[in-house]
Amino acid sequence: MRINKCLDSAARAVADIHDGASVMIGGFGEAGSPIELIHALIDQGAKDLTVISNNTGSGRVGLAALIAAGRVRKMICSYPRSANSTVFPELYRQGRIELELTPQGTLAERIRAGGAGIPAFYTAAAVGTVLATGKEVRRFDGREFVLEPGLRADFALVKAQRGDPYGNLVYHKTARNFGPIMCMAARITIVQVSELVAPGGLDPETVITPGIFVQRLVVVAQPAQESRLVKEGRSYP
Amino acid sequence: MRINKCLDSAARAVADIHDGASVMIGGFGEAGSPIELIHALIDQGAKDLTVISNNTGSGRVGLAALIAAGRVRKMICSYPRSANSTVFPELYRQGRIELELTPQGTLAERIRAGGAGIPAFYTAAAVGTVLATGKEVRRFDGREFVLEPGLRADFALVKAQRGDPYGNLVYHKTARNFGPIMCMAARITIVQVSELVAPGGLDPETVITPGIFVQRLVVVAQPAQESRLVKEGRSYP
Amino acid sequence: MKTAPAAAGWTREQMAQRAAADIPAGAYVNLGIGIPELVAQFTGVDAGVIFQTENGLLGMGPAPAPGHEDPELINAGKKAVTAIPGAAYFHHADSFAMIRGGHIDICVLGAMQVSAAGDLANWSTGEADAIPAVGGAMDLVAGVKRVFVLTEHTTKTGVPKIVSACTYPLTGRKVVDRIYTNLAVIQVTPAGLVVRELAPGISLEVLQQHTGAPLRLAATVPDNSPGAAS
Amino acid sequence: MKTAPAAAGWTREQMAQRAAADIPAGAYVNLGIGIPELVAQFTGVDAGVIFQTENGLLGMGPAPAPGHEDPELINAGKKAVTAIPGAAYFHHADSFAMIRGGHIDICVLGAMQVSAAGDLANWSTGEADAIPAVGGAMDLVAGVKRVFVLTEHTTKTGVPKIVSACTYPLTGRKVVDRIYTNLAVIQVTPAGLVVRELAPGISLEVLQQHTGAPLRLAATVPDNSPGAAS
Repeated sequence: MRINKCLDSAARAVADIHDGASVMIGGFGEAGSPIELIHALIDQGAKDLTVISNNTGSGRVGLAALIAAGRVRKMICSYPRSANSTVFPELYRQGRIELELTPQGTLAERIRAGGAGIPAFYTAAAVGTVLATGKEVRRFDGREFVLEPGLRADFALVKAQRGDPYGNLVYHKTARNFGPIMCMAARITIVQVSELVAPGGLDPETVITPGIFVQRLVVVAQPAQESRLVKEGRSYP
Repeated sequence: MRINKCLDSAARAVADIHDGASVMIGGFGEAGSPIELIHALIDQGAKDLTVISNNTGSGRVGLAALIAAGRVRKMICSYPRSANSTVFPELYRQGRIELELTPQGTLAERIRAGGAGIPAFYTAAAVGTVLATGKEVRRFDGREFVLEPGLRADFALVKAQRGDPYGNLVYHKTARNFGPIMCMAARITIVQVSELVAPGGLDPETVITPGIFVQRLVVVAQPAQESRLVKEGRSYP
Repeated sequence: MKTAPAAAGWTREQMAQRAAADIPAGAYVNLGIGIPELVAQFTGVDAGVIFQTENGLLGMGPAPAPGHEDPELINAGKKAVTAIPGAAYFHHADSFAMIRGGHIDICVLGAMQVSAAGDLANWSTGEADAIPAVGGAMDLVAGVKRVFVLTEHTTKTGVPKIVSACTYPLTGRKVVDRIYTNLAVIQVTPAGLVVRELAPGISLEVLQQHTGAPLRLAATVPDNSPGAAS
Repeated sequence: MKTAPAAAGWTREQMAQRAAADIPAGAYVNLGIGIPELVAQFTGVDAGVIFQTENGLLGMGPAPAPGHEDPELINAGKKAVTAIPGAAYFHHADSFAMIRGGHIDICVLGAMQVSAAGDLANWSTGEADAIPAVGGAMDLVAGVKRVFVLTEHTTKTGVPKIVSACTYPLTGRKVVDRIYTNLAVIQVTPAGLVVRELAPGISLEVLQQHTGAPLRLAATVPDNSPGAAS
């Protein structure tokens, strides 16, 4: 009867992601990108997705493959182009994918606010730029700020280093990035970990994501490295 | 030339706290209360302080002693009464100290917002209650929220478990409470640690407060336990 | 059948047990100070329930053995507690992100008054010389998915705590889902208060006499009368 | 003295070194992608300077030795880096709390255009088929205490990057403090652009020819002429 959030496959973990769902996908470039969960989502077939992720992937694997498969209706991100990123730019120029561009810190804070029950907050980022177009501007202490809404999603796909059956997580170096806040902001958070430990196997002082923010856990012991797959010219499926 | 934020005494660390300063003081009850820094502040003599702290101390030591010494003009807190708390209630009934009562989660988020450069945010806490009186109420997705301002301070006094010369900190169990966010929200953050380690002595994956948020560090190897002092009937000075 | 202030019903432990029985496996639960703390005796990690305390701990365990208290491992009532294997510590803003963000499934709180609409008053008498102290109550009722109130049915002097409209300052409007008292289990519904269960020996009439708002009986109510098979 | 597109001045390394010299001990610094990355070669932890990278690391060290790269220890430009002893990792919201909250002392950024008022454009050409990508630039210029721009003085085709008013979409208004180019060090002041230093062999006249906004010389400017004692 104890809580155990582990599932035996990525396929089962993503089985109920529905057409039209909003999906947060962790990672900054390849660091922290849950590539096996993304591939399971490609296999699963859900379409018309709104994907919230800092980048748009590279090559034709992982997030780029999901976009290439035509499953993503809209991207909410801060940096949709990078080295080896061709899939998104092509579809975008063809008008086949929508883009909501958000400054990176605003994106992170919107996700954190969504997870923290804050419907909106003010930030100075983007004031006086085209990215503030149409947004409420308000003055505090003589300085201008824009109102930004919190961001939630139906699902989050996140990669972590180690987890326990309650969903407690620790991450690896700069692969932490958007993981902890996306875990907070989704209705169903699905995490792939390289290693599973028993409850008590993580020092409670060092847990980065408390288990309450995680609904499903899958072990992927040897996650693929996106940049290596890209180098090898691989594509998924 | 490397950064070293350590000072050799609590007295030196608090020397420039000026009359009229706003001071955040960490702790939830006695857990995390920086009692030696507070006593150094009593010795130092600054008055007309605005103190931001969840409680108002107990007995006649620590925060309660600072209040008893007549140095605090105003308290911003969520829970100004507790077991063995008599100093604040007496002064409050006599009209000799001001109180800004804030729900605990709103207090925490206001401090975090202050530290994160967010001038204001919306929360549902206190909607429809007297604590929302005079506050802007706004509807998002059909639900009412109140606007709350971020909170910053001139100084923060915080207790942590271990630190390094760069100011990186880890805490002890539930003594963490307001420490990490107060470190972020003050112009000058002063921390007492039980133990000092060399740079690299803390695992970078487990640092709770990155050193950038800390300006001064003092080692207090054996901090006093407030409840024991209260039990012994001690008062400061 | 008794009618007057002497109506006894369930003990505090039985009240807590009754509330615990309604907490499903998988739930994350925050327990208020007082009678709600007793709930932890009747459910917990083995039943798939994890307790959060808003001062920064998910996976709160029972009180430590005497002599093993750590003054820096406490609950929101500032009492010494323990941490279960699989616990996590975090700071106050993260803790209330959990609460405000709707991640806690149930909180069990004490009450000074609950109204028929589910308004809760549990933080201040509003008297001029009272020291107002709200703590995390307003954040909890605004953020937690379901709010259970666990309280004696009346004050010590027999004044109803369940009322048509609260006279004390509110903690939150329309926030209470269910009320567990020594006399009954009552559901707050859009159509008013519905009695789901009566303590042994307590009739609806007696309950109504001790209640300041109209009650009606649910379609099915378990038979808790003293003579019923248990 | 040369006048035309051939004005050379400082090398990229010298530009970075010149900017590094203005970073005081105790500073927390964020370095943008491109020439700004070179600044780390001329200052660092031994000079009391700590680098932050917005993807979640305070205490960024130099690139690892070949073969020791960790694809999950990277900087904002997605290049492999190392962490110094005394580093700390954190998530993106905490990282931008650091940036937005005014805790970073200096950021050094590249530029497409800088205006006389200190407006910066460094994220988009605004062309119809360009893929707009802003990253953390808008958060950095809004939150960091002082913004240094480190850039070639003109585009490859000799078009001035320092202009009266930016024609590209802005990253932020009135955000730049100082501009380090291959030709000069220029301070943005309320009264316009003030030249604090000229690269060897560059006169104010030549500099002005390559600049799209009026310049004036600071009261004291170090003598960097080729013949001067060094």
